[in-house]
Amino acid sequence: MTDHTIELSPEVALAAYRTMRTIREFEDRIHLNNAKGEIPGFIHLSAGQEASAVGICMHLSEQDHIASTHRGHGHSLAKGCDVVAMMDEIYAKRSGLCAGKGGSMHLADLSKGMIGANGIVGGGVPLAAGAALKSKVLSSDRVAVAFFGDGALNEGATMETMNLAKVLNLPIIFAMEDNGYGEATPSSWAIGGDAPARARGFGLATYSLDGHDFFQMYQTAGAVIADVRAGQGPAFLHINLSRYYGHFEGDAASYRPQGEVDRIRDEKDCLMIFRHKSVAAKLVTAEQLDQIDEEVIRQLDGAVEHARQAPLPTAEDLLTDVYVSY
Amino acid sequence: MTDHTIELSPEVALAAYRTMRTIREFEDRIHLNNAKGEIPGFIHLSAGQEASAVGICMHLSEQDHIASTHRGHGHSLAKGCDVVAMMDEIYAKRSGLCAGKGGSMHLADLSKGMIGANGIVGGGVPLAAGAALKSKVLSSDRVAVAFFGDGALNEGATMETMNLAKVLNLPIIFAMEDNGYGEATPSSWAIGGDAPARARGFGLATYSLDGHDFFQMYQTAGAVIADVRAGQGPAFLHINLSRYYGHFEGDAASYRPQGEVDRIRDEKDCLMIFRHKSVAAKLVTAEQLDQIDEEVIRQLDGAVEHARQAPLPTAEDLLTDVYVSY
Amino acid sequence: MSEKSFRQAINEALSMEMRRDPNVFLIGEDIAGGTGGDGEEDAWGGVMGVTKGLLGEFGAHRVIDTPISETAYIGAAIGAAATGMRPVAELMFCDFAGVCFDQIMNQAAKLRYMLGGQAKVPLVIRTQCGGGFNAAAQHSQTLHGLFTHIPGLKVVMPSNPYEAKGLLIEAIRDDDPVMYMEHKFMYDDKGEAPDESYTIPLGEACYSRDGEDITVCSLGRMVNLCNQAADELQAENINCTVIDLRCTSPLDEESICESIAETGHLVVVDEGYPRCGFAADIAALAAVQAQSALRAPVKLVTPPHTTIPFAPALEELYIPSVERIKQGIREALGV
Amino acid sequence: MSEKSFRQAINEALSMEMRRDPNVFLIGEDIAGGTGGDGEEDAWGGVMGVTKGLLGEFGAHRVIDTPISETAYIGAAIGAAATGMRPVAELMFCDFAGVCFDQIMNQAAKLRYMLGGQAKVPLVIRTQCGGGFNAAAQHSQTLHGLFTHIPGLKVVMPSNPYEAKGLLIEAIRDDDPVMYMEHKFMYDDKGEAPDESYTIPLGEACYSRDGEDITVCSLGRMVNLCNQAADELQAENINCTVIDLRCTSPLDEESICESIAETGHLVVVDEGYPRCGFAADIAALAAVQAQSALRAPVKLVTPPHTTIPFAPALEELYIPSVERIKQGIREALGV
Ligand SMILES: Cc1ncc(C[n+]2csc(CCOP(=O)(O)OP(=O)(O)O)c2C)c(N)n1
Ligand SMILES: Cc1ncc(C[n+]2csc(CCOP(=O)(O)OP(=O)(O)O)c2C)c(N)n1
Ligand SMILES: [Mg+2]
Ligand SMILES: [Mg+2]
Repeated sequence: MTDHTIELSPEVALAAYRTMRTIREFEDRIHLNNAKGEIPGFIHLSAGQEASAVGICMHLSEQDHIASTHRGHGHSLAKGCDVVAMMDEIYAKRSGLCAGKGGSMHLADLSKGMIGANGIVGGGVPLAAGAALKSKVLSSDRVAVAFFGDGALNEGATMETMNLAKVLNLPIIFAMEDNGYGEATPSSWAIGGDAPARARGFGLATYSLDGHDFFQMYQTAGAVIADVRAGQGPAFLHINLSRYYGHFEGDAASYRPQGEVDRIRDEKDCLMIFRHKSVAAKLVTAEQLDQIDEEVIRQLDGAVEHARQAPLPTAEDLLTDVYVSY
Repeated sequence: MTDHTIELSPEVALAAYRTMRTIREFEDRIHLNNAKGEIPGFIHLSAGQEASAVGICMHLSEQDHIASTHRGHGHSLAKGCDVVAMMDEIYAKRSGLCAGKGGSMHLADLSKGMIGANGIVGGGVPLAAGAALKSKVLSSDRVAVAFFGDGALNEGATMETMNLAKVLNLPIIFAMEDNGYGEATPSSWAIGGDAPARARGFGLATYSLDGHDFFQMYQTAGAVIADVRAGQGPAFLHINLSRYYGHFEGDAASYRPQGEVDRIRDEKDCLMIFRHKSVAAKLVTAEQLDQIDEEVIRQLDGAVEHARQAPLPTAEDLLTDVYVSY
Repeated sequence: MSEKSFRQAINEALSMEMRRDPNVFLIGEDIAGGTGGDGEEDAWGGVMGVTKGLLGEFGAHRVIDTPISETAYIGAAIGAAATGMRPVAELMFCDFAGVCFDQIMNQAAKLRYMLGGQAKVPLVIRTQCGGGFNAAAQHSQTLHGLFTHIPGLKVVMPSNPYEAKGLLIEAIRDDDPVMYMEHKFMYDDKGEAPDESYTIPLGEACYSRDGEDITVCSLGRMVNLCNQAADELQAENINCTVIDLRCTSPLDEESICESIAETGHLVVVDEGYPRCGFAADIAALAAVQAQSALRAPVKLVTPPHTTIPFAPALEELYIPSVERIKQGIREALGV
Repeated sequence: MSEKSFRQAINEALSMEMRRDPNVFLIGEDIAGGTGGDGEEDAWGGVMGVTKGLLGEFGAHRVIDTPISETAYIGAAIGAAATGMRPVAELMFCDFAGVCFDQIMNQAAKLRYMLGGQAKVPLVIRTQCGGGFNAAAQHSQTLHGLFTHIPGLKVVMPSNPYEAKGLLIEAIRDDDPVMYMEHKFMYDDKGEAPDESYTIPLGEACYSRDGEDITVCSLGRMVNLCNQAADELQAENINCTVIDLRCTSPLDEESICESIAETGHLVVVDEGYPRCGFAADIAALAAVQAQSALRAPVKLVTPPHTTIPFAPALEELYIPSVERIKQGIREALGV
């Protein structure tokens, strides 16, 4: 494996670390505060998966679109959604990113090119193809990324879209985040054949990536996105990574072998690997990273406090925004 | 390519020819009589594709199941459905195979293991998996065959089922009949990657076949079905063949290059190839085949006449068989 | 103004809007037909020839054939709409809503609300409905009831070429997702319609005929049968108001209730399934908002709670006919 | 007889029928949970723990986990049913009907009719419905309206553990496809139910309470809210008949109409969408079959024609509450 560390500027590296760290802190807070009963609804945390979201989204502008999944906090943050507005949303407040109407599973900010988390497995994949289709119809150089999980690979929506994208030569990247499980079911069991072979069977340019390593993610995603942007057709990234918490908050994850998560946290944590590699390569200093850690903690303190205090939606809100006009 | 002719007994060969010839005559009659305005509804003819249906179904018993498509006459006949009852059905008569309620697109005879033609592209594929699932749950050695077209390969239903079958190790054969077109659209364009690669991507044992050649179809299908029956897991057949008539009756098929069908009829017709090979190998005589031709013509004369005379469904029939009990 | 077929009216609406707005594009299966092949291009223009000729004028970038993958391309149309385009997707038969219903029900319809009003989804899904072609259970349904059920969708069903053109142009310009349902039996129907562009607002019914004895509500192809029934009933001294609702959602509740207030009698004629269907929806409206005006039970003329049969002999009995409509009106009036 | 939770009642029905009939099997996503992995087997027993323990007794051949492919495994269940099995498929949330609606609407529901009565499809699809968990727009729907619309389907919605067990056993033995809808808010509800096997016929409503002033119809979780409302309204001297319909299809029209004949007033309470929904269906029944008995407008207590919001503050307003039901009853009575 080549060393990807060196091709990055310190500024980019620090920005990447900050976003990854923000996601981690965001998820950890929600985990804690959900346990305290502060947070309503179904919550799926992406802690552990940060390097994928950030390594990909750093190559996108606000005019490039992504579609996400039920596990969408990390993608949203990586695509530039506002931390405070996101927290407000998850706390079901009127000032939330979606005015309190969507919650964790429907986070979105179209002005940032984030089409949405999605409660339907595979449901966001065709939507991302739609953004790519826009780019094709208007002959622009915008690209779209469809994030989805290993479980979602087996949904018709995902597979149909892989084919459609190939046939129409859409500028889309299929970013399959294989965290080893779809709910309680291992991806190694649920995927017939294997994911890269399947993607290649659709004629997609296919890459396998270690999603624990930001530098590999960043470098490869950058090259792939540049190809797709240049009109070379859709691509597929098979990203191996790990989730730390249960499938949803409340899941004891007893279907995982004992110690699995601890081992991954110890050996493969993406923040830890980032720190080791970037400091060892003298790209950044440990102090710089420590400082970011502290800033992020303060930022999240503020976001949680804001979310707690923010006003609730009101009765009128119930009926608005079903239609533009009716 | 090995010569498959010799491994067949004359009895089997004659039976195969009779069924293929019956399908052809059946389709030609419907083509003619539909043009005369005798036949209601949407009609899709499979003339040209006979060798696939027969080469596969000859290896199945009545306890093995098949599911078919909108283009289902050939599969139905090959699976043992009654010619007269089928014709009655297509003529919308009460004595029809489905009491006049289904028509060409919904032909079925469960007592023969024929689950049904289907008006929904890809819709029958999961149903065939259901028959295979029954076999698995009951630990029997029954198999199921899902017939579907090249167009149907791109439906989520088909692809999900390919994966499910692999994961659950279902005794099912995916028989993809690639006649080059899904409606007006070439399969070479509509399938990203190619069909065998896609099937292999799901981990399916995959075979490419020339569906114009009965002997190849018969031999390979026999071996594959035996494997599946023995519990070796699902298989995929990519069958290249040709349809002679339009997508539906009424389609002028101007999307096909001029002369394409004539060339295929002249060079690759499955009945013609059968005759050449089987007579050349002295498996059967030309006279035997001629006699079958005549018998089939008489049989179809009778079937059409029966269908013309048969009584219509009556008002009470409208409301029956929605439910078993209600 | 000139005589046009229903098919032509739709084709005109599409081409006019495509000329006017570069963000409008078409996507569907064989809406050109022949893409990627060696034969004729634009060989079909859709299975009913409705989009024929548009490929020539607008090119393959805006008249987009797809593989047979409704979830993917309807979903892509939704995504394109949410990011600023105005796609018109063709779902060949509304029966195929089954294979892409998640995208219609859970994505297109809900996106705006879930996103707290950030998104709009200016998408039109053109789709065929209706029986009469002996196309059997999976190609003959009229599923406006399903679509009307889902908050977030608008549902349009024109009854003639004039409405077809004006409602489609309006639907394309509308900022919400619209299910636009074309009755497959009507494509060759002729009628007068302006040659220039015009719109008919969504949610405004039209009084197709005025009469003081009874209110007959319907939409789409059934309106024409209702008018014929009303014609014939004049000989029996029965004078009907026939309301062409044009849209099921938004629904012109006011016109319905006003008319009931005048006539005191309501018949609803609809080709959809009866249970939790559109006819029941209108009957419920009457029971809730106009009960005091009703002088007799509401009468629904719909198919039975039955799958659609293939045989012409049965399908004729299945679909509401002029005769059954007349009978329904007589029963509602107790004559 | 013993006290059971709603969850237990369902689990018992499943295990009893599986013991009784080797053709009964279960299929769905994580209905065991952990299949093919290195951790605990049967780790979930379904996302709500309803099928927990069945893997142990019946084995992986009859408690079948699947990939996330609803069309494939629901379709496979249909195919298995058509060829002689009695599958019980779990569709985790009824909202996911969108991704497999073709198999439900065009295959399961229509197979028997299209095949002229040759086939039967003795399939049960167990699925969760309902709000109250702040699970937002795509995990909170109550889509019995959609299913009721489709001829060929039966639709069951139990309101307590006793009904849950008896109706599920009946549904499994029934020869038609049944949508069995479990309200996700009720799994921990407790109630008395026999320990042995018993059945409750489909299509028979039950009078949950008798009162002469007004008929209140509902089913599923809403029945309990209606009863509470009725309790509280006694203090205002309002006596309600509360009808627990149990099934939407077949529907016990007779009980509804009889009760309306006695009370002259109808309120329908339902958690589904209002347009072309189940409440409208019952109101239509009243307008068509019981209009002369109605002494006042029918009142529907349903959510608004609106996508389901996430925020608890909004969802509380969205779902019919005891307060809104009481208000609806008062309005229907003009008090
Ligand atoms: C169509 C559909 N089926 C099932 C579910 C329930 N569900 C939610 S998340 C999930 C697992 C998804 O697995 P994967 O795609 O690997 O994503 P991950 O949760 O691992 O991020 C399932 C089955 C759903 N939301 N939508
Ligand atoms: C879900 C669905 N989409 C579209 C159609 C319309 N349709 C009927 S047949 C057909 C083409 C199918 O092509 P293929 O699978 O190659 O089968 P062939 O007609 O060539 O036998 C299409 C698009 C349909 N019946 N169902
Ligand atoms: Mg996963
Ligand atoms: Mg084909």
